[in-house]
Amino acid sequence: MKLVTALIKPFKLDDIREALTEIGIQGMTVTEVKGFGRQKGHTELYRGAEYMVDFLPKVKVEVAIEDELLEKTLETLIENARTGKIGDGKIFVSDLCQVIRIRTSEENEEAL
Amino acid sequence: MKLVTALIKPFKLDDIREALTEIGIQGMTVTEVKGFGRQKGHTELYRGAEYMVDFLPKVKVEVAIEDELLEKTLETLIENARTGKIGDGKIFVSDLCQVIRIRTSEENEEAL
Amino acid sequence: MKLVTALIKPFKLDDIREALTEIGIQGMTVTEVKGFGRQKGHTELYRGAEYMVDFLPKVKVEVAIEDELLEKTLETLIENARTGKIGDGKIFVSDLCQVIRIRTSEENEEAL
Amino acid sequence: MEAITGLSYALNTFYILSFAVLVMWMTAGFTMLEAGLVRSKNTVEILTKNIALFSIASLTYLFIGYELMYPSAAINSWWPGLSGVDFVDNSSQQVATDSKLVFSKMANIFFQLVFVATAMSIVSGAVAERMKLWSFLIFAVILTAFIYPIQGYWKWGLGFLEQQGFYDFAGSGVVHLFGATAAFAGVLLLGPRKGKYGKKGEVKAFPGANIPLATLGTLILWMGWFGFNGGSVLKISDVSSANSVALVLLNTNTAAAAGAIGALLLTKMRYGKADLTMILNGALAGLVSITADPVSTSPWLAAAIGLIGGVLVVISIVLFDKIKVDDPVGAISVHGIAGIWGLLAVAYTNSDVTLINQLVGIVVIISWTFSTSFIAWYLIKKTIGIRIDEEHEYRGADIEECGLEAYPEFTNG
Amino acid sequence: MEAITGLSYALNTFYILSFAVLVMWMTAGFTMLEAGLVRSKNTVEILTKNIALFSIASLTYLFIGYELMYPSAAINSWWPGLSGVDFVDNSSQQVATDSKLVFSKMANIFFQLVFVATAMSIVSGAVAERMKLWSFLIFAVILTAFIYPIQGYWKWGLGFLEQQGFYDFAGSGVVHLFGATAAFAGVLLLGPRKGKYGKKGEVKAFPGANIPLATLGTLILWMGWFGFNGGSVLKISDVSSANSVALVLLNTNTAAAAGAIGALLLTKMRYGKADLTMILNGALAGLVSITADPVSTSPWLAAAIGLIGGVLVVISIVLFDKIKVDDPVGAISVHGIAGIWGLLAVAYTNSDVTLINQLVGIVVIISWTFSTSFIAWYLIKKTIGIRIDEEHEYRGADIEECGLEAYPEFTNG
Amino acid sequence: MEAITGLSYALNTFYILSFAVLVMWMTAGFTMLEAGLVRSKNTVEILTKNIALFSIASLTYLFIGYELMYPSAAINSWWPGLSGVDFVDNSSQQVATDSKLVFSKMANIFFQLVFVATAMSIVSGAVAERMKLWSFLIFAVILTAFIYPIQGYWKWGLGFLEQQGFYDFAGSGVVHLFGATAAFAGVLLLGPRKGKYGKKGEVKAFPGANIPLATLGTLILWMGWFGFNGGSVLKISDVSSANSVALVLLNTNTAAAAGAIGALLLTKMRYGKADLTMILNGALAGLVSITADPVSTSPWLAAAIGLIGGVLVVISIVLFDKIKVDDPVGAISVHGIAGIWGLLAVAYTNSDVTLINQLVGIVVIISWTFSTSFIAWYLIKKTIGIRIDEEHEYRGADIEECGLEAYPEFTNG
Ligand SMILES: Nc1ncnc2c1ncn2[C@@H]1O[C@H](COP(=O)(O)OP(=O)(O)O)[C@@H](O)[C@H]1O
Ligand SMILES: Nc1ncnc2c1ncn2[C@@H]1O[C@H](COP(=O)(O)OP(=O)(O)O)[C@@H](O)[C@H]1O
Ligand SMILES: Nc1ncnc2c1ncn2[C@@H]1O[C@H](COP(=O)(O)OP(=O)(O)O)[C@@H](O)[C@H]1O
Repeated sequence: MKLVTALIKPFKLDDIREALTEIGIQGMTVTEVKGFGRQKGHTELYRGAEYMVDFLPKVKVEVAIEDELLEKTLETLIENARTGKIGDGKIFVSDLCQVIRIRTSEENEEAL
Repeated sequence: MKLVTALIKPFKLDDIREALTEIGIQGMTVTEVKGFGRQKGHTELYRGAEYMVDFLPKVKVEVAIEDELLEKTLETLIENARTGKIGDGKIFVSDLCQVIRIRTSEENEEAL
Repeated sequence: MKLVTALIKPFKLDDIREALTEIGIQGMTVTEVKGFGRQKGHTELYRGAEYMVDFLPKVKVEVAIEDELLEKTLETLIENARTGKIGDGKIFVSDLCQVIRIRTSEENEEAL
Repeated sequence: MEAITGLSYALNTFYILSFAVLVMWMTAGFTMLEAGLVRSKNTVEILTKNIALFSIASLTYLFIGYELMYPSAAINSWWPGLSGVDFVDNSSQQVATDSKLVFSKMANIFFQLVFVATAMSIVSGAVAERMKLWSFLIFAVILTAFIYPIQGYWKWGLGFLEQQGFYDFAGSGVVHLFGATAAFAGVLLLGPRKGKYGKKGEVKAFPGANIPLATLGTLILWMGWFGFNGGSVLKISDVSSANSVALVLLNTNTAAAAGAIGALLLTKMRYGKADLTMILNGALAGLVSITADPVSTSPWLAAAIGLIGGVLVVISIVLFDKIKVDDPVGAISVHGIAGIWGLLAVAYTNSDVTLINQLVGIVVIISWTFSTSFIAWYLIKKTIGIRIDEEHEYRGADIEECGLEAYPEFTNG
Repeated sequence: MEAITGLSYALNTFYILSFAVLVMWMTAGFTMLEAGLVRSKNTVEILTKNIALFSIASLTYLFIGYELMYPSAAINSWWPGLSGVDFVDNSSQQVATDSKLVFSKMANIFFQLVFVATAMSIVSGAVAERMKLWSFLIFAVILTAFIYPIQGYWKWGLGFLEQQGFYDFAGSGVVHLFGATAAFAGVLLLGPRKGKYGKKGEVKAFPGANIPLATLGTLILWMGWFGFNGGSVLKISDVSSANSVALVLLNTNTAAAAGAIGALLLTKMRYGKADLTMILNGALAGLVSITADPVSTSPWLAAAIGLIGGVLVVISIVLFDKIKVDDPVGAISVHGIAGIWGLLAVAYTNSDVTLINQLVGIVVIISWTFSTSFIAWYLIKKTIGIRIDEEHEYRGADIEECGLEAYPEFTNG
Repeated sequence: MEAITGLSYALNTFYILSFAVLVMWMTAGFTMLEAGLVRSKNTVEILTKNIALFSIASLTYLFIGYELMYPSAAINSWWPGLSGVDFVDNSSQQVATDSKLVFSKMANIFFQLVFVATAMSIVSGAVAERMKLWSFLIFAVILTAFIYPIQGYWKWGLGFLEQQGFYDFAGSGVVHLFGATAAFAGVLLLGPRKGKYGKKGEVKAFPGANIPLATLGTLILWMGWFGFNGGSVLKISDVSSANSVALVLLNTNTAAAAGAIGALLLTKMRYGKADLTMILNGALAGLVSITADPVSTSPWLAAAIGLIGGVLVVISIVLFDKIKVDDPVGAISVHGIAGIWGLLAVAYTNSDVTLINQLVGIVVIISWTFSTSFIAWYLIKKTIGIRIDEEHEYRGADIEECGLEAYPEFTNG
C-alpha cells in the first residue's frame, strides 16, 4: 500500500476531493500547512518593516491507497491540482507497511 | 523503527495519550486535521445554500517507536480510540530509516 | 529520495529556513503541531482546576531531498535547532518512492 | 413652571433611555463573555441563544411581563393578576399635575425590559455546551413572561417583599440571584458536560476558546452596569438625585475594580498565577455585590464589598466544581453567591435595613425561582428533552443545532 | 425664561450629540459584521475599507455634502446648488428669538454626517472579497460628497420629495434603500466571487470566518440604531417630544427582536436548523423596516413590521443567490428589501401617508441612486478597474491590497 | 430659579457621567487594540494587565490621587500636599449659592479617574510581550497614585503650569504625552523583544495576532474620545457651552478621520500598500493631536492638525524602530509625538497661547515624568526585575504569568 501526499493550492481542494471520490477513493486526510518552494514568497511591509512572507498557505492531502490505484491517483491529482502557474505543488509517494481500521480492526487492503 | 500514524476522534486524545504513556511511549506529535472517510460528512445549510461538510475534525497522532513495541502500540491505540461507531479512524504504519534527538545527537533506538 | 521530518521549537523556524536554503534546499513544508516528549509539559490551573498542559507547541518541518543531501541536511537541522535545553525536538528520516512536481509532471530528483 | 416640569421630565426620560441603552448593551457583554468561555464547537449555539433570548425577552416582557410586574390593578400583594397592557404614555397635563410622573412610561417599559434580558442571560452561560437550543428558548419564554415578573412584582411592583422591608436597590436579588437560581435548577437537571469530572473525581479543565472575547464581554458588562445601577435611581433632575446617580456610578466602578483586585490577589496567592478568567469573574462579582445598595454606601465601603465579592466568587467557583455542579462560565457563583453577599451586606451598611428582612427576601426569591424553574425545566425535560445527545455533544452543539461553525476555517479539535 | 430656553437648547444638543455618538458606533458594527462574514483571507481589506470609508465620509460630507443637503439658499426643489459651508453656530440671541433653533448646528452636522457613513457602510459589505480597495474608496468619495446629499436634500433638506408627501422618518429610504441600491449597481458590474456559483448552477456556501465577530457587529448595530432612530426625533425637551423618543426606542427594539424571531422560526421550519447569520440579518431587517416610522406605530405594529421584515430578508437572500447576485453579507436584502417593506408599511400604519407617495419616493430614490452609482462604478471600472485579479482573489485581497493577514499566526486555507 | 439651577446642575452632572462612561469604555479600546497587536502567546497577559491597571487606577486615584491632584489646601503651586479625601457632595444650598458648582463632585471624581486609567493604558502597550506582570502592576500603583496626579495638579489642579499659561484643553500633554513618556522610560530599561532586531540591524516584523480586534479597539477609542474631549468642556447647560461641546465632538471626529487618511495616503505612497495597523495608529494620532485644543479651532484646522498627526505618526514609528526602541503597538509615537505636535499646534491656532508657554509645558511634563518613571522602573528592575526570562519570552508570557492561552484550541506557533 502507498501513502500519497500532495501539497496543493488551497482553493483546489474541493475539485480534488470530488475527483478522487469519483475514482473510488474512500478516504483522505487534509492538513493546513505553509509551504516554501520555487514559488519563493514575497516581501511584505508591516508597520514600515519589510518582511519576507516566505511561507504560503498550502493544503496537504494524504491518501492511503492500494498499489493498483497509484497511477490513477497520481493522474487525478495532477490533473486537478494543476493551474500551470508556479506554486502548483508537489506529490510525494511512500510505502505503508500496515493499515488498520480502528472500528473493526480490519487490516490492510480491507481497511482502505 | 516504525512510525505509527493514527487518525482519531478528537475527544479520544486524552485517553490515548495516557494509555500510550502507560505502555512506555515517551513521545508523540499531534496535528489537527480534517478527515474524510466512510463517515461521509453531511449536508449543512449556510444562508440558505446547501453545502457538504465533507471533512470532519480529526486528530492525527504520530508515534515513532522501536519495532518491538509495534504490536502493543497498535493494540493500545485500537482499544482506546474505538467507540464502535463510524468515523473511529485509521492507523497507518510506515518504516523509519533514522531517528535523531536534536539536543544530544543520539540516534535511532536511543533517540526514542 | 528521503523525507526528513524535523520537530522543532517554533522560534527556531526562521533560522532553519535560512540555513536550509543556504545549503541548496529549494522547498519545505511546515505544519503547526503539538508535541509531547521528554519535555513533559506541566501543570496549569484554569479556574481553580489543575490540568496538564501535556502538549507543547512545536513546528514540523518536512523536506524532501535527494539521498546525497541527507547528511548535510541533518547536520544543518541539528545545528540550527539545538538550544541544548530539553524539548529541542527530533528528526525522523523515511524513504520516498516517488516525487512529482504538479506543474510540470517532472519526477523524482528533477522534481525536488 | 410648566416649562420646567416638562424639561425635568425630558431630562429624566433621556437619562432613563440612555442608561437603558447601556443595559441593552450588556446583552453583547454576556454574549461575548459566554462565547469566549465555551469551547469553539459550541460557540455558534451560545451566540444564537443569546441573540434569541434577548429577542424573546423583548417581546414577552413587553406584551405580558411588564403588566404582570407593574399591574394597573393588583389582586393582592402576592398575586398581580393579569390585565391588558396599554401603551399610552403620560400626557402633558398628567405630568403637570402628578409630581410622581417624572419620566415617560415607554422609557420605563424599555428600562424594565432590558433588566429581564439580563436575568435570562445569566442562565444561558450556566447551561452552556450541553443544553438543547429549543428547550432553552421555551424556558426563556416562561421565565421572562411569568417567573421573573411575578417576583419582580413582589419587590419593585410594590408587592409584599417591598412592604415587608426587603431592600434591593438595583437587583442583586431580583435580577442576579434570581437568574442564578433559575440557572442552578437547570444545571441540576442537566448534569455536567461529558468528561468534565474524571473517573477518580478529578475536575478537568475545559479552557474557553477565545479569551480576548471573554475579556471584551466583561468590559462591556462593566460599562453597561453603569446604566443598570445608575438608571435605578429613576430620577436625576435635581441636585440630590444627580448626586445620587453620580455616587452610584462611582461606587459601581469602585466595587468592580475591587472585585477584580480581590480575585487577582487570591488566585496569585493560592495558585501562583493570575487567572484571568477568575479576575473577570471577580470584577463581575464586585458589580453584583454592590448592586444591592450602591447609593447609600461610601466609596470605602463599596471597595470593601466588591473586594469580598471578588474573593468569594473564586472560592465559590472551586467549591461548585468540587460538588460537580458544572457551570462553564461561573454564572451561579458570580450572580448567586455574590448576589446573596451583596444583599446581606446592606444590613450592615444601611441602617434602615435589617438582616432578617434581607434573609426573608433571599429565601423568598430562591424558593419561588427554584421551584418554578425546576418544574418548568422538568416538564421540558420529560417532553422534548433538555440535553443534546452524547454524539453531538462530542461533535459540538454548533453543527447539530445551527449547521455552522464559529471559526469554520480553523482546524479545531 | 431665557435660562429655560438655553437649558432646553443644551438638553437637545446633548441628546443629539449622544445619539450621534451611538450612530458613529454603528461603524464598528458594520466593520465587525462584515469582518466576521467574509473569509479570513479578505478580512484586513474589509477592515481597511470600513475605517477608510468612515474617514472619507467624515471629511467629504463635512466640507461638501452637508451644505449640498441643507443648502442655505437652494436653487430649486430638485437642485440644491453648492454654496460655501460655514461653521458658525447659533448665538444665544438667535436661540432666544428663533424658536426653531432647538439645538446646536454643529451637533446637527455631526449627526447628519454619521448617517452618510452608515449608507456607505452598506455598500462595503455587498462588494466584499473581490473589489479593489482604491476603486471602492474613490466611489466612497463620490457617494458621500454628491450622490447621497442630493437625494438627501430632496427629502430631509425639504426638497421635492418632502413637498410631495413622501414619508421616511429616519431613513429606511434615504439611507438604507439608498445604500442598498448603490451596492446593487456595484455588484452587477462586479460579478460574483470566483467559485460562488458552480458549473451546474448550484450555490456554494462560503462560510464567514469569525461568527462571534459577526454577532458582536449585529449587537453593536442594534445598540447604535437607538441613536439612529431616537435621534431623528430631533428634539427631546418637552413632554411630548420626550415621549416620542421613548416610543421610538421601544419600537426600534421591538422590531429588531421580532425580526430576529421571524428569521429564527423561518430557518428552523424551512431548513431544520437555526441559521445564526440569517437571524442576525433578520434582526437588522427588523431595524431597517421600522426605521421608516418608529414614532407613530404602536409596539404591536412594530412587532408585526419587524417580524415580516425578518421573514422577507431570509427569502430575499435566497432569491438573490438564485439569480446569482452575490452579496456576501446580505446587505442588499437587509437594507434594500426591508427598506422598501418599511416604507410601504407606513402607508398602512400612518393615516397621513399614502401608498402612492411612498411608491414615488421609492422609485425616485432607486432611479437616482442606481443610475448615478452605476455610472460612477462604470467609469471607475473602465479606468482603473474595480475587480482584483483572479490570482489575488484566490490568494485573498489582504496580502495584495494591505500586505497583512488578519490572523497571521493561524494556518488558514 | 432654584429649580433651574438644580436642573442645570442635573444636566451637567448627567453629561459628565455619560461622557465619563465613554472614557471608561476606552479601556476596552486599549485592551482590544493591544490584544490584537501582540502575538497570541502574549495575549492573555496583556488582557490581564489592562483589566488590572484599570482596577488599580480606579482605587489608587480615588483614594489618593484625586486629592493630590485637586487638593483642598495646596501647599504651593508645585506641591499639592496630601490631605485626606472626603466623599461629601455639593449640597443643594451650596449649589444655589456658589455658581461655580455646576455639577456633582462625585461625577468629577469619576471623570478624572477614568483619565488616569487612559494614561496608564498607554504604558501597557509599549512594554508588551516582555515585561513581567507584577512589575508592571507595581508601576501602575506608583504612576496612578503619585506621578500622574502631581503633574496633573500643576496644570488642571491650577498649579504653576496653569498659572504660567500652558494650554492643554483635554490632555494631549497631561495624559497622552505623559503616558508616552512613562512608557518610553520603561522601554529604555526593558530593551526590545528577543529577535525584533536582527544581527545585521534589520527590523523584523512581528505581526499582531488578531487584526480585527485591533480595529475594534481603535473604533472603541474613537468613540470613547468623544467623551474624553467632549467632557472636558465641563459644562453644557447653556447655549454657548452646548455649542462648545458640539464643536469639540465635530473637531474630534474630523481630526481622527484626517489622521486615518493621512496614514492611508502615506503608507500607500511610500510602501505601495494600505497598512491597516498604521491607519489605525493614524486615526489615534489625529485624536491625540486635536486633544490639546478641540474647542477653539475650526473644522478646517482640525482636519489639518489631524492629517499632520497621522503622517507624523507613521514616520515616527519607523524612526523609533530604526533606533531600536521597540514599541509593539506604537504607543510612544501615537501619544508622545502626536501629543507634542498637538500642543505646539495650539500656539498657531489659538491666539491666547504662546509657543514658549507650550514648550515650557512640554519640557516640564517630559522631565518630571521621565525622571520619576525612570527611577520607579529602575528600582523595580533592581529588586524584582522587570523582564520575563528568555525561555518564557519564547514560549510566551501567557503560560508563565497567567497559566492560560488566549486561543487554547488553535495550534499556534
Ligand atoms: N523539497 C520539498 N520538501 C517538502 N515540501 C516541498 C518541497 N518542495 C516543495 N514543497 C512543497 O510544495 C509546495 C509547492 O512547491 P513549489 O516549488 O512552489 O511548486 P512548483 O515548483 O511546482 O511551482 C511548497 O509550498 C511546499 O509546501
Ligand atoms: N484512505 C485514507 N487515506 C487517508 N486517510 C484516511 C483514509 N481513510 C480514512 N482516513 C482518515 O481516517 C478517518 C476516519 O475514517 P472513516 O473511514 O470515517 O472511519 P471508519 O471507516 O473506520 O468508520 C477519516 O476522517 C480520515 O481522516
Ligand atoms: N516517539 C516520538 N514520536 C513522535 N514524536 C516525538 C517522539 N518523541 C518526541 N517527539 C516530538 O519531538 C518533540 C521534542 O521531543 P522531546 O523528547 O521533548 O525532546 P528532547 O528529548 O530531545 O529534549 C516532542 O514535542 C514531539 O513533538
